[in-house]
Amino acid sequence: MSTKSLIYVSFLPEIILGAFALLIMCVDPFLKKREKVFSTIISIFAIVVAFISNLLFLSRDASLITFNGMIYFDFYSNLLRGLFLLIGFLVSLFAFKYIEREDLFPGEFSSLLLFALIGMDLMAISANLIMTFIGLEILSMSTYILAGFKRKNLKSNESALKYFILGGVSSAILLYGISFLYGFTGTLSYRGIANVLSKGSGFIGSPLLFLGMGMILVGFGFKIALAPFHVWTPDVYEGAPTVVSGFMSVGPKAAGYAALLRIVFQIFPFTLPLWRELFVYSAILTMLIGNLGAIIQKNVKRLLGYSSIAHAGYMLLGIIAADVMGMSGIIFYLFAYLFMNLGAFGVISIFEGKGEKFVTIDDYRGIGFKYPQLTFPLSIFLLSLAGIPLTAGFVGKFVLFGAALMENHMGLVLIAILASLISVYYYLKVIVYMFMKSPIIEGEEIEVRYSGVALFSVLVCAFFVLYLGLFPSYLLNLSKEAVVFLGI
Amino acid sequence: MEILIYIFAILSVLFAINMLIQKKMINVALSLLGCMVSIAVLFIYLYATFVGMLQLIVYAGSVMVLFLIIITLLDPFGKIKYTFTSRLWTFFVSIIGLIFGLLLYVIYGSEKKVEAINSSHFSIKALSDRLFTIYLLPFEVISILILVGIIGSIYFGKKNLTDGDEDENNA
Amino acid sequence: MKTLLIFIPILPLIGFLLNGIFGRSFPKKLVHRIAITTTGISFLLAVITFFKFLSLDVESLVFNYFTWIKAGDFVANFGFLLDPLSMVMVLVVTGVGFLIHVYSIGYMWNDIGYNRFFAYLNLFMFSMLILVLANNYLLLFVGWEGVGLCSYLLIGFYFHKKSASDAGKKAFIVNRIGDFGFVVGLMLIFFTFRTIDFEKVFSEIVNRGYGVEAGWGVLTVIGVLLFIGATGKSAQIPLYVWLPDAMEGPTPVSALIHAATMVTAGVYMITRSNAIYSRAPHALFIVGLIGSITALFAATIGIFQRDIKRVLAYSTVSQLGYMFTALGVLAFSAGIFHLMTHAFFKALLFLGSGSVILALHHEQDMQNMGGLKKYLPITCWTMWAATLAISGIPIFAGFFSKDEILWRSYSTPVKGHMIFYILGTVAALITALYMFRLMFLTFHGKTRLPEDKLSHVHESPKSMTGVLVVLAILSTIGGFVGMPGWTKIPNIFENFLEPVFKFMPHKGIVHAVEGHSAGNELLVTLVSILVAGIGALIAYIIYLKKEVTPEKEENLGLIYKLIFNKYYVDEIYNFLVVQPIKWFSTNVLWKIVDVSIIDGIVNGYAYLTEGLSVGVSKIQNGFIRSYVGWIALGGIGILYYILINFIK
Amino acid sequence: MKITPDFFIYLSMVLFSIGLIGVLVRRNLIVIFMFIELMLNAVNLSFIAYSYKLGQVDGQIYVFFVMVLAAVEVAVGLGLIMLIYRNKKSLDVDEINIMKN
Repeated sequence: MSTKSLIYVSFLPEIILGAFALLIMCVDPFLKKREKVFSTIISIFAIVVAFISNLLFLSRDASLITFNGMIYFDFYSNLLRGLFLLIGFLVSLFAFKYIEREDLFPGEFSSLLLFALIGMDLMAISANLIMTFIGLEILSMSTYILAGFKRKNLKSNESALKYFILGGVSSAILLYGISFLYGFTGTLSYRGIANVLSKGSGFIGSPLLFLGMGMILVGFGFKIALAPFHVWTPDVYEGAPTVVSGFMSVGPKAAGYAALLRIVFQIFPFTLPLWRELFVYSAILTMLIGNLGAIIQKNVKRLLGYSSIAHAGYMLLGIIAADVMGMSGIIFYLFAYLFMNLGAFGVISIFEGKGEKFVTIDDYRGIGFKYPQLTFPLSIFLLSLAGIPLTAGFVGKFVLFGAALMENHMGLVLIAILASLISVYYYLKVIVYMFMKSPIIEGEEIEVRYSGVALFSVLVCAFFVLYLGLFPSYLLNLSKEAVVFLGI
Repeated sequence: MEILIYIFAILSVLFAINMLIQKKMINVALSLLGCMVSIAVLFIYLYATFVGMLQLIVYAGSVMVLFLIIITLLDPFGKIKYTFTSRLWTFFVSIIGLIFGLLLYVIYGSEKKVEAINSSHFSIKALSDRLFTIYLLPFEVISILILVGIIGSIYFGKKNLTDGDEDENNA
Repeated sequence: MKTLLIFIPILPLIGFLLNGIFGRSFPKKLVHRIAITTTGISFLLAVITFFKFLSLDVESLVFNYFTWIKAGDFVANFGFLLDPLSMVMVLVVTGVGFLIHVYSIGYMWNDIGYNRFFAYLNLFMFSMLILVLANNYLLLFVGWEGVGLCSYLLIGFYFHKKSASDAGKKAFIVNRIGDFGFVVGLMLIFFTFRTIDFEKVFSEIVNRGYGVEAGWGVLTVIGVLLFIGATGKSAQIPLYVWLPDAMEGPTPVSALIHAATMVTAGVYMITRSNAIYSRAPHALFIVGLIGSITALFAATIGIFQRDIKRVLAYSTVSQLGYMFTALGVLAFSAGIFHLMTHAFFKALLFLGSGSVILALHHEQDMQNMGGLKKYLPITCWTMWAATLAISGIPIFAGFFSKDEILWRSYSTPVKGHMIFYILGTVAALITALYMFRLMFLTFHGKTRLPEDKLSHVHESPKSMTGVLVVLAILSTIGGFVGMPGWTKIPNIFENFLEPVFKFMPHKGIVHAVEGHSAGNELLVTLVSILVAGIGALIAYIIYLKKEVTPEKEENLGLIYKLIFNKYYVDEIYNFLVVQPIKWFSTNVLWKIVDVSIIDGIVNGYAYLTEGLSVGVSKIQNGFIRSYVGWIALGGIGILYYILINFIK
Repeated sequence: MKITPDFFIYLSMVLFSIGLIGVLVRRNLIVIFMFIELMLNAVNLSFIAYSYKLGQVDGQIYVFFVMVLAAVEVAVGLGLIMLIYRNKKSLDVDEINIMKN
């Protein structure tokens, strides 16, 4: 392959996504109300095509930097891109019926989703901080709009506003950090910064560098909801349209981790001890706050919001371990989390009914055996989130905790185990309500309407949760191959 | 010349502080405008002529106009509430102090050396050379951000709030 | 054989899936046919495997089905370990499980959650079989969590009862504490040995030359941590509180899960880890001490309970204590032996009590029973077999296993073995006392049931009594596989289990008994028989001769009334011994220690976490500006942390 | 005598801190957005000052991107504010507080 074509190949999935997003924007205004579904179909098609192109042009053994040093073309990019596309695919499937039920606009939704995917991709593949930042902003901006997608709904408005203001502040802090880093090294390309840092021996004590690093940590900590930058999570998840909450809980988090891994290991491998110490404290806080906060929640979406904070904390253990096992554990966990959390949000989006009426745990009383095709998968998702064996969540947690343990973080692992044991309580509570409580007024269980597409995607998620729980080796191997490119 | 820059620097801070204490939205907006213009002057002094101009056009021109439109649309002269209690004040002043002290320390400790400045490094030609070679991809990609912004502002700003009714050309 | 073995757990899983997903639309007959066929075939397969295993004449077989997790240098296989220990466990689980499935047809017939019940029961079988067949700690943990999960589901089965869901919650919280210990122990094993395969861990211990640890070495810590897990699952002090409450579940569940199988998981796990425990005397001492104290403590609480199932529940806790006592004196095979016989007679006792409860239309208070022998003859006589077995009356199964434990704790020279022996013997007396009390109050004497109710009492259906009879036969003859040493008949059971203990450092201790004379052993046996006889006699005098009913027990005036009676000796005895014990049992042990202190601690944990939860959610006050403040403060905190620690 | 770049960085710090404090203390939504703009402006100043100090033009290009971001943020943000004002008839950020705990 010539260099020139390589440049485009490395960026092909994003080009495809962008082109189809534009196509949707052009086509959508001319569609009649009941033909609007067509936009969603286009977006699903776009994601599938992008996925195929990603598969066709894999870079399994070479790490190239293309586009004048802006983009990494390596297996890590490929794998993470695959993850993001999978997220987009499942979200679109869930959104299919949801948008129709809530009377929203499929055209805007699909194109924003595609743009958000582009932003996520950029975060994972970029080789330059400014590029990463642009990716982050594209993702954030699309998510702000998606969070406020139900325009008449006050909760949705509030959710978007909270996310927007806090996101604006945190990205200003992130940018300020980037500017310090620029001032210190004179470049923003990952490799360039790493070179400068590896040359200068006196950099370790340099305040400017650490200031920049700290501020970058704030920015990414906000995106992946690490304590103490997690405060927005429960409110925003509760208010946003359910499908969007599902997307927010997996998408930006995965992208944030993808970028953070690159940043930590490709820019700052020399300052790992510092990162590690900060991460240890943050991980402890994150896991405890997430799990403790979830215990008394009544709203299922809010509960999952808190739980997503906790999961961000578990994944941090992989970075703290900073070895192949920990890194591949993070990527594995991102996949596992994608299926279990998105699946859970998917089922919630089905159960809540028009106008998101049924979202408290009490509404789940006694529906267990009435809709086994939905409650069984939901139970699987929740058990997996709780880390019960034979599910993907268990394997992921085990690998992450094991990796941290191997690197002698005994106390941290103890806290992590304790936190995840606490978490079983509130996940199981939902299951208990479904299977073991009768509705407050007899016969008042919620009536559920769902489409075949939604059921299909729920079952797909459930299948993968179990599959990854039983046969995780293949994905773990892939993740290992991918993280090798981070130069651990 | 340098005196002028110092004056503008002080002006920008004064405008910023004024933003904190003004009671009317319109006054806050005007202070922001003043602050931005002062900063633009500083940009030009630092050989960032192009960016300084952009600052004037993009910020002072369009962004501020947007703000002003919104303010006039909503409640232009109504007074807005503060939550300045003495406790809050101490809290924020201490935050200011903390940030400031830290940054002061950091910058003070950093290298003082300034590269030999050659103003030709900062020419518009040099800038566009880099922008359209190395930074071509970000330059292209940021258009997506603008696109997202357009979709967002139209979507939120659309008058018709009855979501999903028969209004067909409302993308 | 490899494929044969995998089907043993898979079949119940299939049953669960069928009944769980489609059960609502199935007719009742189909539901139980599915459940029973799957478990029945699984039992048959277990028997076939057993004979094949015997014919192969090997110590153990490992079947790896596939590589489960492989990350870094960590490998966990999905594999089964077939050795005498897991063989015994599989037979007990599938056998007793099958019988209880059959029994449940009759017992649960009129229950609305029929399919749900069988689905859970099958899921439980699956998890338990995974637990006992696993060839590594991680897979064992899979089963461990699985049985716990089914247990909560089944305790809270009658969910419209508040007490039932509370009990489920309590079981859950308590087991979390235990699991914490277990998981940390597991992590520590992984950390120390870089593997979690049983055989690899144990041979690593041997290869690295770990000797018997004098102080608190790594093996001791692992041992203690795993034991914390075991106390949770096997209901030992202080984590036993959930078990008596677990009686809120349907009776067959109490029989299967809370008596015969799941609660023995801890015993199994420690026996499996014998290579670790035999090198960790401190851990072993803790196991034995907790076990023997639990045996006595729970038995004492059991004396004056009025609810028939609660008596049996405390009795289970007490008998589990015996098993741990056995482990504590390195008599692993005796522990497993008692586990097996206990599975027979305790399942029988629970199922028998279930039969009584069903006959009396869900009456569990023994105050309202008595004289039921006439109406429930099969139930009565089968339960007598179990009672004699649990009390340790010769020729019944429990006699051999309990006697073995007492003899070992008398003779094995490990730390504290005499304490264990004395506690165990006293507990044996009390065991006989409360069991005979239960029988007398339920089946003998004058009936305290009103006439109109009495006319409705009739024996349970054939499917239930049949199971009772089978279990009664097992409880009677089940002990002959492990004859005591003085009879000079080889102990088949112990010889069979021998290969399991090949990683122990000192083969000698297991056979330390041989150092003692057969006469000593006979003496210990006689003492335990005598003790059981005394217990039975006391029960006979008080409850049959004097016709003391639970209500009278409650009545303080009882003492004065009895003083005017003619049996002075009895009265003085009653006054000096029975009443203080009763007072101690109900007021101190049950009301203060059990209900207040231990329950209080458990509830305290719950309150603490909820309190913390409220605290955490206070941060989330909904104000955007305060959120910005948190982010700013967090950022400043990070920057200052860096400044202080990293900038020279 | 040229002014040293460090002076501008101090200045940017001051502006950034004022921006952050503005977000914290002001209750009007539009004003809060203005303060976010102020923070971004401070970042720009810092970029330019460093670009001057390093003798590189790259810093100015970054500023260019930041400006686009700022403009987009204002556009979307003001749209959102309009929406909220229409739904809620209020611009007070402390009244936007349905979801908590």
